[in-house]
Amino acid sequence: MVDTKTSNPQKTEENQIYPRQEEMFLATVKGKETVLPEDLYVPPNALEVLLDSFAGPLDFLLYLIKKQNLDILDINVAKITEQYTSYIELMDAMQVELAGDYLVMAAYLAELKSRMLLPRPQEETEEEDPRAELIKRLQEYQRFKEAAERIDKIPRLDRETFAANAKLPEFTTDTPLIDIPLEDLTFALAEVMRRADQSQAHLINFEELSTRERMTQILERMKTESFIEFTSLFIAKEGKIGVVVTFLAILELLKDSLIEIVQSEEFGPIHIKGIDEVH
Amino acid sequence: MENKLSEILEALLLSASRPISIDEMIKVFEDQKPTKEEIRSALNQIDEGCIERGIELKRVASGYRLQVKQSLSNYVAKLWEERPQKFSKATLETLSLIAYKQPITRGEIEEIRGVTVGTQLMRGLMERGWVKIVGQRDVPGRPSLYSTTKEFLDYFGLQHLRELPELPSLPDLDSIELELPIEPPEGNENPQTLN
Amino acid sequence: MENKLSEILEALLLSASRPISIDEMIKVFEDQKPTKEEIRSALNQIDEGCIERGIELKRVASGYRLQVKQSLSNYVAKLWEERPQKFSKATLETLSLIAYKQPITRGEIEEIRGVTVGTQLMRGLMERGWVKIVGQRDVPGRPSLYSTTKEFLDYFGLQHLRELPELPSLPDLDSIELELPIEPPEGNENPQTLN
Repeated sequence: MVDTKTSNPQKTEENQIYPRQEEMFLATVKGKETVLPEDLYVPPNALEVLLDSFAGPLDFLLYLIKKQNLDILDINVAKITEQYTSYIELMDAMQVELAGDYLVMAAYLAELKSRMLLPRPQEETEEEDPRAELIKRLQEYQRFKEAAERIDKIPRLDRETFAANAKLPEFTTDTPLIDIPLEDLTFALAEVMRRADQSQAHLINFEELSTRERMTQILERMKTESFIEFTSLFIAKEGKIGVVVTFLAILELLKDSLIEIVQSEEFGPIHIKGIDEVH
Repeated sequence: MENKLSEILEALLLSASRPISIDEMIKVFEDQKPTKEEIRSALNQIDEGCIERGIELKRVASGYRLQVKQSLSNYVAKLWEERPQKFSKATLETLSLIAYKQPITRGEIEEIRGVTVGTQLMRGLMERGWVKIVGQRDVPGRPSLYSTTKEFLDYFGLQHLRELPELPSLPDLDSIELELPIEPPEGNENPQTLN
Repeated sequence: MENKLSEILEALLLSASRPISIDEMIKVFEDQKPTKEEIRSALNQIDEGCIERGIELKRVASGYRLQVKQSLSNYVAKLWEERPQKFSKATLETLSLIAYKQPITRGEIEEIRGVTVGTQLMRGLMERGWVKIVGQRDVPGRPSLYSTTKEFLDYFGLQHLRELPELPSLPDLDSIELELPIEPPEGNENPQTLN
């Protein structure tokens, strides 16, 4: 599970049912030290990767149960609830943005715990074990968690299985092609960018397309000529703008380490060449 | 016929970049269409010819494909330019729920997973062509029902859903049933008809 | 060696969608690297084996590739005609990213789109003649760089990439434009013939 990302000595803990963990200094939040609750076995560095490493609150609960070396059937709701909530609180203190699902689960566990504490008529104890629902949920989830792991192991295309394809022969078809209006292409990109923007992960610079086009042309030329004289890339009739575009394209390719600029002697001609010619 | 049937079929298989069915193979011939049996025997011939070659004929859900022999895939992987993207736990769990419990609604997936299933995730699965909407459940809101597609099986090199790894059974179900009252969750208990 | 050299080479040739050089073939072996002569002789073997097959080995500038025999092109064309020419949203989005951001790697496309881009999709665009590989990025894995082709421009009735419609206003566009060093004014009387 998260084992690869955490470095705590979990192995020694695994055999104990209630290992005690030293209180650990974690971070200074709002001027006061945050410490990991004593019986919370989650290694502190796992905190940061929580949202990535667990598929959700059920996954996380299963982790807590496994850490206690318990069977799902024997879970101690009170204990689990405490651990779960202290964890949630810690995340809150560290200002880690928690998915709402984790909070929903916290509320559910708290309710369960309180139901457990209510006195129940003795003869019906078994019948009304409030844990039943939680256990069922955990078990059902675990089945599919395992199924997902098994599916992940099936050899799949482009990972273990590679489809065989040959280059197509030349041919023409008389099937009319479906028309794509040019705007669709732009809308498609706008849509991608809008989504990318929402996930606030990427900022794309839209350089002048002519620069991009020129980059492509230079790369193409380098497929046949691996060594091109710098000045030959500039075309006089393109004028100043052409020179600038070409120059920008060269800089861009250089930045992307797609070309190298070499000069064999001082004041000698400048050449551009591919980084690694495959021939 | 000038060209041997097996040659033509090999050419088709290697130019399609997707699995092709016997029906599709037959459609390619204008006159003198080969029979299914002839196609099958030519495919057998290709298959046998593969023993000494780097590829093998594989039958998957939507037809046949030629693929690199499993034993050679590590050589090929080295040539492969980019590591294939790993699927997140969320994607895999959602995919397996749809695979084993299809048709299933997003709400049902969320209930079992205990998390909201993002629109982006479902969109991604549908875009890849692995999941499709097959109808609406007749309950308020008429939520869409999702199923896996043939392309999903193709991708994992399977012919049928029943070739999927066995779904782990509920552990100790009997003993719990004795102890705890079981409330059947809506329509989840009935055995899945996996095609 | 467990696997015959010719088997491995055939697997390499049929799994890459571009020609492969002898150097690249050698790189795939970890230890016991074959010599160039051994590779050449194995390639010869493949070539001879092709007589009875639907493909042939071709040597081109950047290496070797296996291609469907020209004599079988009618059949392949038929298969092509049967294939529904559909353009999914995924295809359009990928194509537009290549058009506006070329040269770009598949990984970069995936990163921006947030979903994986299937090999089939990329091959489809290349087979269609709209997209081509123009080089490899010099990072681990040497991912291919994709660009659009002249056919792509022709199809959309464009002469130059810069004639592509301007992107609908994006929140960041304004600030980005400020960073651009030089913006060649449109309709300049000194038209750039960037071809």
